[in-house]
Parts: sequence; C-alpha cells; structure tokens
Amino acid sequence: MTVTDQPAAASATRRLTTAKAISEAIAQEMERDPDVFVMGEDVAAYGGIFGSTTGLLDQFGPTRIIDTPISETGFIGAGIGAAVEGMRPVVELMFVDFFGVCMDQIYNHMAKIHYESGGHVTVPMVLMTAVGGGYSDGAQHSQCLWGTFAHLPGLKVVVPSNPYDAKGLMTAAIRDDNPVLYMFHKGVMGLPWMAKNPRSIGPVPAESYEVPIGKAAVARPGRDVTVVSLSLSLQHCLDVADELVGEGLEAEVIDLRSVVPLDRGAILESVGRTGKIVVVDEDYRSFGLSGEIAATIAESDPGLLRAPFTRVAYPDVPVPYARPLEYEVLPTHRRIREAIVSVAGR
Amino acid sequence: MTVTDQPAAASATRRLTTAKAISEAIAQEMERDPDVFVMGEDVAAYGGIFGSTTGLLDQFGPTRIIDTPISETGFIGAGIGAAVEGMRPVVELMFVDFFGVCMDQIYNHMAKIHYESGGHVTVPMVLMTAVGGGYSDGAQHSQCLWGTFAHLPGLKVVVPSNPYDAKGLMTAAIRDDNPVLYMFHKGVMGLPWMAKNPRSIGPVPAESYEVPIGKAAVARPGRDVTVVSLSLSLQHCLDVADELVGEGLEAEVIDLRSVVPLDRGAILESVGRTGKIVVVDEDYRSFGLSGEIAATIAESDPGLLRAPFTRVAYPDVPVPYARPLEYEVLPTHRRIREAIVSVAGR
Amino acid sequence: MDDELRRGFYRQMVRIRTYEEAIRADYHADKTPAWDIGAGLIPGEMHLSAGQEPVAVGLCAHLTADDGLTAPHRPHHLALAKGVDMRKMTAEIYGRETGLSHGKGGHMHLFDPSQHFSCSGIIAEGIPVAVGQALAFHRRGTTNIAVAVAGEGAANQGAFHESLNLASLWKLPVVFVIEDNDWAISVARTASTSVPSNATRAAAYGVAGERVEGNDVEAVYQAAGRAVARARAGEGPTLLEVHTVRLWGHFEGDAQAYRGDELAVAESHDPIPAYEAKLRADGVLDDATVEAVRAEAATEVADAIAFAKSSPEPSPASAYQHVFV
Amino acid sequence: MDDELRRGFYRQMVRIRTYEEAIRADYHADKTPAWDIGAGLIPGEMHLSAGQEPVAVGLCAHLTADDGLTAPHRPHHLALAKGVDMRKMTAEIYGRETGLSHGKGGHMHLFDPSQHFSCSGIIAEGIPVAVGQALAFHRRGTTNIAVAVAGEGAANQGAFHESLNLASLWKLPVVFVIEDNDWAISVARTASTSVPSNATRAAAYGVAGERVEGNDVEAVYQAAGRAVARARAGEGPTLLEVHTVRLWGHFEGDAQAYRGDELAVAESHDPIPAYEAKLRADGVLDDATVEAVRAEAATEVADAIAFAKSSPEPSPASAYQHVFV
Ligand SMILES: Cc1ncc(C[n+]2csc(CCOP(=O)(O)OP(=O)(O)O)c2C)c(N)n1
Ligand SMILES: Cc1ncc(C[n+]2csc(CCOP(=O)(O)OP(=O)(O)O)c2C)c(N)n1
Ligand SMILES: [Mg+2]
Ligand SMILES: [Mg+2]
Repeated sequence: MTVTDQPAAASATRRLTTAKAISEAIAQEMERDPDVFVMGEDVAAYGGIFGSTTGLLDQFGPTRIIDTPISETGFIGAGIGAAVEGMRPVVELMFVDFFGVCMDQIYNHMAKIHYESGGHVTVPMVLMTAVGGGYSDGAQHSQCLWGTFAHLPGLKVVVPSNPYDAKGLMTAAIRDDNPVLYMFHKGVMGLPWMAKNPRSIGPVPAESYEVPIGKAAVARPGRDVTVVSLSLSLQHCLDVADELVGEGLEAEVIDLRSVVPLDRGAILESVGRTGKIVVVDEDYRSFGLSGEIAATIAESDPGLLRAPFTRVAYPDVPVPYARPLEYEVLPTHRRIREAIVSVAGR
Repeated sequence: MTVTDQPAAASATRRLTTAKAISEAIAQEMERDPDVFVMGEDVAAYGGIFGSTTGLLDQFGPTRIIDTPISETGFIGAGIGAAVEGMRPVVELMFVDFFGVCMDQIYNHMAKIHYESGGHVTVPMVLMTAVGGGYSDGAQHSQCLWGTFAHLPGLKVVVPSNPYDAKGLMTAAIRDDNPVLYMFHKGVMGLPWMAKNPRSIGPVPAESYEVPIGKAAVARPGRDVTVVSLSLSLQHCLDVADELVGEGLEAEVIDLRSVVPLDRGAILESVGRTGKIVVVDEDYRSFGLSGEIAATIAESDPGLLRAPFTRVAYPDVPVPYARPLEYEVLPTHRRIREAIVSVAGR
Repeated sequence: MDDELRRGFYRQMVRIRTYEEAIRADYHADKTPAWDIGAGLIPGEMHLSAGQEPVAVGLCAHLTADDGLTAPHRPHHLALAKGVDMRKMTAEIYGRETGLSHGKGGHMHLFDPSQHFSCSGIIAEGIPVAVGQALAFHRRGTTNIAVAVAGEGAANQGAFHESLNLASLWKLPVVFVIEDNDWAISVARTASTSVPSNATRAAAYGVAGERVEGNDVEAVYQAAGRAVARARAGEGPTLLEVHTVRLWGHFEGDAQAYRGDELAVAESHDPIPAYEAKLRADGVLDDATVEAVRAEAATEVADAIAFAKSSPEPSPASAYQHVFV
Repeated sequence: MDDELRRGFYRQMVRIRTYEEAIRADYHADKTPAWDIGAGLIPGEMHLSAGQEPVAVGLCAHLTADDGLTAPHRPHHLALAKGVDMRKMTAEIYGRETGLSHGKGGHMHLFDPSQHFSCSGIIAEGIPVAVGQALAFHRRGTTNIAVAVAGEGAANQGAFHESLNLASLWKLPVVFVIEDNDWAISVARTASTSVPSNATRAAAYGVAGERVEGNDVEAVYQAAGRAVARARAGEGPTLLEVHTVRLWGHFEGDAQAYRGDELAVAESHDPIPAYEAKLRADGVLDDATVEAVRAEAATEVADAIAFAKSSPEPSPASAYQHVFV
C-alpha cells in the first residue's frame, strides 16, 4: 500500500466536485465502450438526485441514459441480465437504504451468478448508490450499510472519500469484470445544496485513469496513532489530524477506499508501527467493518495493540431525525478527536 | 452468565426434537393468548417445511394457522401491521436466504417502527426462519446470515442450538414486545429426513418456560480454551470438546443463544480466565459475528488474549453444491478440532 | 350534497394548504444564503402535497379515528385530514421533544397510534402494513378498515402487487388509494407505468377498481364512499386511483426544470380556488365564510407552529432510547 | 400440423421423462435405510417436472440457442428442451468436475451460456434477469428474445409485477410463461392467487395474455408461437399461462398428503401417454417408432448418467475459486 496513486501535483490542476468526477468517469467509459449504459430513477433529465449522472443525458441521449420506474428489483435484475449478455450497465440505487426492496437481485444474483456458474458467466455491472446522513433525512434515508454488503461474498465494495479517488474508482469499477457496489456519501459529493467539507472539491485529471480497487491509501502519514476510516468520515479524520499536529500528535490516516477487497496489509503495516488504532466508521458499530478490522489485527497478533482497540462508529440505533439527536450519534469531529487523543494517551 | 437456565435433571424427562420443541412453544402461547397466530408458506397442512409448525393446524385451525402466497413482502408486512395493532404474529420466512425479497419490511419497518415512533408504537412479532447448510442445497438455500441481521439495529436475533433452548427462546420471543428474529438451523431440528447430531433431540419440560433472550450459556465449562459458538456449530464444538478431554484438553464451550443482544460479558469472563479463544461460526467469516467478538475483546483489553484470535468460520465464498466442496468450507469437526488444539498450543 | 359537508371539505382543504404554505416558508426561511438542506428550523427532505388536498379530504371524510391509514413520504395532507394532532405533528417536523415521536421520526415518519396512522419513506412499503392492520381489524371482528395511500410511481413496486393479491385473497377491509400526480420526482407517469390507469390493474386481483379524474374533492368523496362501504361490508378491497396534481416541486428545492410547460398548466389547476368558486357559484360560500375559514386556519396553524418553536429540543441522550422496548 | 414436428414433440417429451425417471431412481437409490436428504449420489433438494413436459417442449420448439431463457427451481424439462447439454447438466446434478458449473451450482443453478440459459432457486427472481437479457438483445438490434418461466405461485411475487411493467413499458422482446401446476408446494393455487387465470393480469400491463388449458403440447406450441412472433416482431411481451400438472411431489421425498384425492386425478392426466395415443390414432406413431423413441431416449440418458458417474469430483480447493473473476 503506497500513496503513489494520488494525483501528482502537476498532472491535475482542475478542481472538480466528487459528483462531477463520478459523472466524468462514466462519460469517458461510455465514450470508450458502447456497451456501457446507465439506468436508474431520475438519472436522465434530473441528472441523479445526488448529481452522479449530471450532463450524461445531453451527451448520450435517452437510449443510453435511462430513467426507470420505481421498480428496483425489476431494473437491477434487468441490469444483471444485460451484464450476463456482455453489456456493462451502471445502475443507480438512489439511496442504499432502499436495498431491502431489491436485495435478492443484488446478493443472490449479481453477487453469486459467477460462482454458481463455476466461473462461466460474468456480471460486469456497477451498482452505484448514495449513502450517509448528517442532514436530518431520518432512519430510512441516512445509512451507510457497507458492512451489510461486505459480509456477503461476491461483490466488490468501493467507497471513495474524495474527487480523485471517486473518478479513478468509478473507471476501475466499470472496467472490472466483477460486480461492483459503488457507494458515494452524499456529504462528499460537493453538492451545492448541502453543507460540505472543502475536501469534497479537489484536483482531478482530465484524462481517464484507474484507482485500483482493494488498495487503501495513506491519506496522511504519522507515527503516533493509526486512524482507519473511509468516505465522509475520512475527511473529518484529516481535519482532526491536521488540528492535532499543533499539539504534537501525528496521526496516520488511512483511507480504505475499498471495503471489499479489504486492504488488511495496509492496516497491519501501520498498526505495526503505531501500536494504536482508532477506526472511524459511519456505519453501524456492531457486526460490521470496525469489528472486522479488530479481527484482522487480533488474528495476526493481539500483541500489536499497545492500547485498547477503539472505534468511533454509529452506535446501534436507527438514525434519528432531530439535529441534536443525529449529531449525538454521528462520528463527529469532536468524537474523533477525543478518541485519537485518548488512544494516544495524551 | 450462568447455567442455571438449563433443565434440572428431574424437571424434564421427555425428549423432543428441536422442531417439536418449537411447535410446542408456539402452541402453548397460542393457548395462552388469542392474539398469537401463525402465517407463512406451507405452515398449515404441510406443518412447515422444517417442522416448526407441525400439528398446529389440527389444533388451531386455518384461521390461526395461515398459509400464504409466495409474497414475503406482503405477508411479513401484514404481520407487522397486525403487530402494530396489538396482535402477536409468528411469521415464517421459509429460508433466511430469501430475505432479499422482503428485507425492506424486516429492517426498515419491523426493526425501526418502534424507534421512529419515539417508542409509541410496538411491533411484538416473531419472524422465524430456517438457516444453514451441509446437505447440498446450494448457494441460495444454505446460509446462516445472522451477522447480516445483527448489524442492523432494532431486531433481537436468537439462535438456539438444542431443543430446551429452542422452546424457551420461542416462548420468550413471542412474549417479547420487541420484534424478534428466530433463526433455527435445519441441522438442529432433529428432522427424520436429514442426518442429525444426537444433540438435536433432548429433554424438554412439558410446562411452558422462558429462556432469557440475550443470555449466553456455558454449555461446557473448561479451563484451557474458550470456544464461542452457536446453533449447529455449537453441537460440533461439544463433540470436539468431549473428544479432547481424553487428551487432557478442557475447552470451555459457550453457546451464545442470542446474537442480539450479544452477551459480551459472558465472552469476556471466560476469555479472561482462559486467555485463548476460538470462535466457530457457520456464517460468513468477514464483517460479521466473529469480527464483533474480536472487537469486544480488543476494546476491553487486547492483553486478554495470550494466543492469536482464531475463527473457524465460513470463508467468504458462496455456498457450493457438491459435497466435497461444501464440506471443505463448512466449520466441520476436523476444522474445529484443529483450531482448538493449535490455539491451546498442544 | 349537503352544504355543511361541502363547506367542511373547503375548510379542510384550506386548513391543509395554509399549513403547508407556513411549513414551506419556515423550511426556506433560514437555509439562505448558501442553501443547505440540513440547516435551519426544519432540516432534511420536505415533500409537500399542495394540489393533492382533494384526495386526503374526500377520502378521510369517511374514516374514523379507529380506522387505519398508512401514508407515503408525502403525508401532511393525509395526516391532517385523518385527524392527527397538528401541534404534535408540527413539533415532530421541527424536531422537538413534544413531537409525535419526540423528534426521532421527522416529516416522513409521522406515527399517531390514536389515529392508527403511520408513514413510511420507502415507496409502496407502507401498503403491506395497511393490509396487516386490516387483518387485525378483521380478526377482531370490528368494522374498522385500513387505507393504504401511495403515489402512481409506487404502483410499479412489487409491494403494491403482493398487497393487492393478499387483500383480495383474504377479502380484507382495505382501500388502496393511488394519488396520481403525473410525476415520480422527475419521471413522468408515461415513463413509469405501462397502462394509462392503475384502476385497470384492479382486474388483476379481482377487486373493484375506479379512477377519479378532475381532482375534484366531491368526486373523490363519492368514489371513496363506495370503496369504504365495500370494505366495511366485508366485500373486500378496492383500488382507487385519483388523478391529482403536484403544484410544487417533488421536494422543496426541486427546480422542476424537467416539467417544462406542464408546470404552468398544473399551476392553473389549483383545486382550492376552483372549489371555492364552485361553492360560491352554488351559494354555499360567501366572502364572510371564506374570510372566517382562512382566519380560522391561519390561527390554528400559527398556534401549532408557535407550539413547535417554543418546545424544547430532545436531549441528545434520548437518541439511545427506544431501540428496544 | 406436420407429422415430423409432432413426432418430435413426442420424442422430446419422452426424452425428458426418461431423464427424470432415471434421476429420480438414482436420487433415492442410496438414501436408504435412514433417508437423508444430504446423502447419496445426488444430494440436496430435487424438483422434478414430470407432467410439465408439454410446456417446455411446445415453448422451446420456437427458440434458438441464441435466445435467452431463465428457469426456476424446477428446470430440467426446460434445460433439456432448450438444448442444454445433457451430459454436462447431469454431471452438474451429480456434483462432478465435468458439470456445467464444475459442481458449484447443482440442480437449481444450471448455467449454460452457449444456450443463454440460467436458473434461479429464488421464486420469481429469474424473471427480471430475462428482461435484462431481452434489453441487451434489443439494444444490440438482434431478433433474439428472452423467455422467463415461473410457476403460478411465482406470479404473486413482486418481481413478476415489476418485470411485466418494465418489459411492456420498454416494449422488450420477452415471453413470460407461467406453468400453472395448481400447487406451490402444499399451497393450492386457489389459496395463493386472487384470480382464476394469470392471463387476466396481462391487462394490468397492456400486454397480450393467453391461458392454455389441457396441458397439450400442440396448444402450447401454437400459443407460444404467437407470443414468440410478437416478441421477434418488436411488438412487445406476452404473458402466457399454461395449465399443466405436477405428477410427482414438490420435491422428491414429499409425501403429498395435502393433495388428497386430487393426486389420483392428476396422475390420470399424464400428458405423455395421452399424446402417444393421439398420435397413434392419427397414424403418426406406431409400435416400432415408439420403441425406437424410447430406446433412443434410454441410451442417451444412460450415456449421460454414465458420463456423470465416471467423472471426477471437483477438488475441495476449487471451492475457493470463482468468487471473483
Ligand atoms: C423503494 C424506494 N425507491 C425510491 C425511493 C425514492 N423516492 C422517494 S419519492 C419518489 C417518487 C415517488 O413517486 P410517487 O409514488 O408518484 O409519489 P409522489 O412523490 O408523486 O407523491 C422516489 C423515487 C424511495 N423512497 N423508495
Ligand atoms: C422468494 C422465495 N420464497 C419461497 C421459496 C420456497 N419455494 C421453493 S419452490 C416454492 C413453490 C413454488 O411454486 P410455483 O411457483 O407454483 O412453482 P412449482 O414448484 O409449482 O413448479 C416455494 C414456496 C423460494 N424458493 N423463494
Ligand atoms: Mg406521483
Ligand atoms: Mg406451481
């Protein structure tokens, strides 16, 4: 795990939002490959509720950018059938929270057909979906759920935290012959109508490139504590880490970028040096990503940890609506800071 | 966590299969409470594909034991609506592998309504479902998936390993005002048409009783290694533990019985004594139950473990059909034995 | 039709519109200059029902507090017409401790057990829950019924199909109401639905089906009356589609560029002025009554909003409560 | 109808029945004395299609290798009629390395890309996949079509509804075939379906609908011909229901107590002797041909089973392959 696949200072002067980076990646792949097309609710004229397909209708027309009825089982299944026949559909599930109406297609078909067929059938499909909360959208529109999908074998799960990775991971996902679940947090998209971290707008090369799926990045090197995170929480972790430098605390921040495959080596390498870890995860705390990271370390060598394993995660409660309630349970700057400082033993 | 809720030698001379213990618990609750009724596919004349409702139609008739169309979203949703109105439905999802066609009702409604309503609405419903493999039923009919449900807040998740607990947990589940997911492994039901472990038939008191949800049991005390398991795997663990006594190795076998709430105290208490743990879990290895147990220990004190955390779980592959393939990936007697012996350092 | 009844329809429609105009104003009031969906007195998504009042009013006139109703993500008109307490509902939308759910639910998750009223933000997934309420009412031998309300976009979701088949098979007292406002966010009904009328789909379940054109509260009242009567009489479910209109955006902040000229046409079909004119023409309404109705609505809404604003926010610690009983 | 065609129907039905009788024998051969579903040459669930041969044969006579077909949990008759290689399919059912999926799939998961054939063990969930195959064929401007086959029980699952709406909306070349064998395991169609004929449901999607009574291969052939022609001509989908019969249990080992007298009636409606008698009466079949057809089928089936039995089992290590490409 290295940082070489970060943008070289020169190569990218353009600054794009994550949303624009995603739609640009899709557009470039659609130009390369006539088998790529987009399906989903409000992906055409509306351009995607979170901007993931903005501009694509004008460029490619309604035969390749297709609005669907509210029939997720129907159109995700149709994406699978088209992929089985060699097309490369990019299908949008508007919010991941809706997976329950179409999960059978996702995990019993999209994820398993390749294995069930003994490797004879491939499903080169990307399912992209919006995740995350922080804007009072309530219990059915604010979850992350990457742990839910990662637990079920057969899907790659990618989760970008910035525009550069978002473009490169989408390009890699579309070119991948495996089914890929592409989860973008609304809070990293750089939407004009939602509060955003400046990190949601950043340098993105105009040319097409891939960010390898399954490779974490050291978003910020450090010697004192390993902070493992992803998606919007990663941005908060970087803010906190910058702040702590002033206090002489050097946190190493690792951006997983993919949950499946999980870059276990990157985690172990860093924890091996720091002996301390804080996992920051907006997904539910129990039975998910953060636990798997604990297991990865404990299986390798429980002695690696010189301080208790620490998680700043979503407690096991549904997402509440009112702001004071939601910000009590979100992995906020305050909670992340307190955790890092206490693990560092300052 | 104690073993006091195991059957006292005297109190139970009758021996029942787990399937019969479950249907008896349902029958006794139906006699107690007219609001209890049963819905699902093939629960009436057929008596449940895995025998969970055998005999109930004769006793209670078709108005309380109701066969449904193959419309899981429809009838599970109907169960939720009936529960919201104060009924206490026991609804069967034939195989947990089918959850994808009805997950929205389960996790966005059954699990969340109480929270979303600020505690004003309760959903006293039991969703029971068959889990597990080992008989070549393939990738869509053999999974455990308790980790998937445990990750999502709002559902209690119970997983019995023997007839005594099966009856007591079903009684407790029906009386619980919370939604409960009751997962029975086909291999523990004691079915006449499936190979079974003798432990699938055991003493069950005739009178009604509860086994507390959220309380693990020390199925077998021991000093050398803590073995944490559940469901069918628990039976294998006990077999292995009995065998190892001859070799002077005393494994302490903990039966979780519930995944939510997880009895973290029981795990920590035992590991605190043995310093060594093997988690045996037929659910997928990554991002699930076994990882959460590692996190529980590492959060409490990574120093507790004097040997690497060890899991005997389902590797992250879909369930293959052919016997030699399936038995390669199942948590078999052989794999469990090897893991315990190696962790014990023998 | 009785004058008092007609004036009542008008009063209820004005009450709902007055409410939503006030919510709309407060929703946008403090999101500027940099408009932020998560900011302000009322954060999050906001789906208002302006134009669809005739559906809620004509339908709920037949329901008692003991009848059930499951509403979709766009629930305010239905909640108010059904009898949900305006103060508690408003406090919930403002995220206050005094709200229906103590601030845990929000505008897409209004729960009022005293009215057997609930919502779901998942398209069509409130429908099976209504079937279950009807199942409970039926098993207990009451004459209560349950109503499932969803948009025309929801009628292409599997839950719609399963629920209709189940309710018909078991002859349950359910009325399925489809609010056809021609749009599912930016997707026109012609781009989502393979048949011109969802009433056609009733035949697929052997139930009565009816489509009401014109967005007329009296026509809705009559059709809903037939459906409710069938349900109460044990004659099983009805599928009722009402062609209505979405006057505003899908949610607040929706620029609606996708609507083009249709928007102006829609706006010219506001059912409330139309109904007011009709009642005036029939001599059922005069200036004084109209004034009184508006004043009454304004007062009630102002009171509810004042109640919400003056109520405390929930304590952060309460976020951990109510996961389990 | 052409004699050779009719003899071909007979030949194919006999071939399928001969195959399933052999599978059935081997399935039970070594599960005794203590019958164990997981034991023996063929472990796991086994859903055989005896009685339903007319559906597969009448339908697949119109399909080429390049047309798609998604089958449900009861797939053998469809796979064989579609042209899936009998040896590889048998090896898969016996869990051998030479099987279609190297033993990973089993009898509910037969995949043959060369025939664009696949199965799913999840009720109705194979249907949307066929819609997607049709979408691909359509986008590529071919005249290939996709067929989705499911049981009458599956027609009450949401995926059925969503798929029909989508295929109709997009005018895709799909034929939806419902095999109505009166039962969904132990649940009679009258206890699962609110309408007597699923063909009625075609109206809910604005597509052509037809129900074939009598379980007659020639009637199926004609109705399927009309449906396939419509699809190839770009006239959109058809919903075709065939009233057929389930001669054996839902799966092997099913005692079928729930069927009562109906079982004997069903058994008296075996379509193969009936069709044989008809062809004999019409002078299209004689003893010699019947003998030859049976002998030919027996030889092919014996060869396929011998191939399977003599094939190696997959290596345990291969269980870890094919999760990802
Ligand atoms: C299962 C599911 N899919 C998608 C959405 C996102 N969504 C929310 S409202 C909406 C449009 C609903 O249209 P319609 O049913 O016609 O109701 P309307 O908004 O017009 O009142 C969509 C697609 C959702 N909430 N649930
Ligand atoms: C979603 C789902 N629910 C339930 C099942 C269990 N199941 C397997 S076959 C079957 C009956 C299917 O009946 P039908 O569709 O009529 O097909 P048939 O078996 O009669 O050929 C059921 C309920 C399943 N496989 N998938
Ligand atoms: Mg609409
Ligand atoms: Mg059937």
